[in-house]
Amino acid sequence: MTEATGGIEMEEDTGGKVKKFLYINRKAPYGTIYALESLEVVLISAAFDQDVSLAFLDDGVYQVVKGQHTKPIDVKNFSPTYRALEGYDIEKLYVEKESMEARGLKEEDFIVPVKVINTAEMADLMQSQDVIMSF
Amino acid sequence: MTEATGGIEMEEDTGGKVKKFLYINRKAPYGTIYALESLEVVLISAAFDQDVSLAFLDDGVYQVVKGQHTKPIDVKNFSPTYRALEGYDIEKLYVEKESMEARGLKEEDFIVPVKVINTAEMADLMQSQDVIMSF
Amino acid sequence: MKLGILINEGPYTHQASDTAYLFAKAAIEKGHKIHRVFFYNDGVYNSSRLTEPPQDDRHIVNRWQKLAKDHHIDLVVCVAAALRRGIKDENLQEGFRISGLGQLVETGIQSDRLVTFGD
Amino acid sequence: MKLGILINEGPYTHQASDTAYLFAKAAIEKGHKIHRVFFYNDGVYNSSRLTEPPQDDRHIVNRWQKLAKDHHIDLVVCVAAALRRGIKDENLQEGFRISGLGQLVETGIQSDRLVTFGD
Amino acid sequence: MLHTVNKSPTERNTLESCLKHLKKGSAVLLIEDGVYGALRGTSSTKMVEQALKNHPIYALYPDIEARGMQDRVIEGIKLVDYSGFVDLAVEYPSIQAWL
Amino acid sequence: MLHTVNKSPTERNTLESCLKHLKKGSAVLLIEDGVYGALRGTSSTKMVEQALKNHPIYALYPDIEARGMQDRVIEGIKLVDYSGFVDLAVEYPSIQAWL
Repeated sequence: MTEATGGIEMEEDTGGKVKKFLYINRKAPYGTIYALESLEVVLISAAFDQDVSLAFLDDGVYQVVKGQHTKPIDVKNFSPTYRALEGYDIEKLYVEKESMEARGLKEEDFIVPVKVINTAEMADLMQSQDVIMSF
Repeated sequence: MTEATGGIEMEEDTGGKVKKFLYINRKAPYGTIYALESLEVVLISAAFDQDVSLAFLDDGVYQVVKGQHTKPIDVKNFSPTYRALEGYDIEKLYVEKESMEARGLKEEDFIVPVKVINTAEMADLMQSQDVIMSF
Repeated sequence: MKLGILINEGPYTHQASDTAYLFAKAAIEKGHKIHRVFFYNDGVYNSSRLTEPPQDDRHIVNRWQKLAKDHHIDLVVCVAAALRRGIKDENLQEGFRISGLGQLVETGIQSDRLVTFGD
Repeated sequence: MKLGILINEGPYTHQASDTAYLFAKAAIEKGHKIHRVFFYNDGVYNSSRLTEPPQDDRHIVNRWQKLAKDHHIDLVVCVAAALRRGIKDENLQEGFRISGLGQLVETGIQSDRLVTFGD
Repeated sequence: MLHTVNKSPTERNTLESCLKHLKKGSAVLLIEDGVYGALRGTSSTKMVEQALKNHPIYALYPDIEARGMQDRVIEGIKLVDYSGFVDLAVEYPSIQAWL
Repeated sequence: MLHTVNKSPTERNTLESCLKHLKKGSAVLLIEDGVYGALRGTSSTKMVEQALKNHPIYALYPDIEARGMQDRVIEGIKLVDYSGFVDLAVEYPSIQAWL
């Protein structure tokens, strides 16, 4: 048993399959832990050489807003980790345009490069996946 | 340490004070435990001779709908307990009219006699309390 | 078909674990195979051997334990989620095992379907 | 002023316990008295001595324990809520005590204000 | 694909968001508190009836019974038990839980 | 009395319901994810600005900073820290958490 987010058991036979994994993020950060624990799964998934995408819609778009400063609530700021995803070859981050606009956000407000897509395109993205994870 | 909802320690000095307690119920039953655990507090509070009221608004109105039949989900049906409240001298149950109507419910759909009040009256009720409990 | 299950909420508080259990039981009855149940987020609380519901209530932890034993289901509790919530080998019910998050990704890869139950 | 606090959610999963702690600390600094913190619903998980967060994270359980010790706060965990969630004397952190729901009602009666933190 | 929704539409935006993301051939299954979305005469009925024109919508009957809503289900919504839930999960190539 | 709201108005109906129940002399304090209700340019801004005409609305600044929303707060909303939260709880004779 390994500590923390480790415990990756690469020796397990995954049969060389490559599946399309989509991580759906619909919840705001900090009020609940879902955003953080979703990100922890995404990081682990990098080791499995799957085709990984992240979708941010509804309040999930708040997860990737820049300028987060969590010291006053004494909680760890995990938003810089989204910038580290590129180093794990996880580069497909999608933000839903309608969700972003309903919250007064613009593309330049995000901490990491994202592709802004509309609701119809988000539906296409969901439809094209093999495994959809939500927390 | 006593089992279950017991553990009432009546020997504690409550100074003979009588306060107005309002229990706010805004959540539907069964999807989460809040409705049940709120009811457990209400039952205990009966032993303290306080002035107790229950408010059902938003999805909380679903808690007191009759015809609940929980065997198929293998969860205990606690709705008959609302009928037992009268025996504990807890008789002030208020349902918000607007919440009821938005859910297509009528006064005769409830398992227990309730007083149907409108939003303004509900606001008055809240304003007139000493202690407001919500779960 | 080979099914994987992900449970993200604790017992009694949310219906997620109840629904997942009844789904799993129905799937087994229809001849499907439950590959693994992965407990994440507050789902890790489903594995506590100290759980003691009222006598007239279902025992969610022991129900999973029995189903897993009868049908060879792998019950995996996420170590990272478990540690920050006070679930360790010390209070882990027999029949569950603590392991890494990689087991969840692996379940997604190996299963024909991953069915998620949460809040 | 004499304040009572009710916490309905578990540590880390919801912000409720964090906000309650920072509120309590601020209240004490201003000279108010925290009469009691009552842990109900998933709030009972805040009392597990097995809790082990990542090293760079706050330790919510031990933080309550220390605040209570330093300022004589009564930390009460609801027995009914605790039993169905696997919290018993066996895994209860020192400084917390398990008692009945009556203690919550009593807190409402005795405190000048009851401040609730939940989901 | 199959979408599952387990939240009440009068409490959260989950069902509304789900319905906006339905593609041709997708279905919705309402479970747990999500079954309140299957009811006649509520403030969300119209939205659900509109979606029903283009997509099959299922509701988990055990959850409807538990909540005492047996006589209130919108016509056209198909009722399933846990076994029917399994069939749907198998029938559709992927499944998304709207949490 | 003081009402606290800790849920985002774009996810749940909590803030909307709270604002409908405000009486003269009542105040609202937005905390945790509730602070998203304090922002300009969102789909709920208008509702909040309307309430602000008749009631003081406060927001917990540490929660606003945590979420990176420092520059987006509606004019007229008063920012408080935990100490200010305590003062509000003391100032008003009762407090209701909209859970």
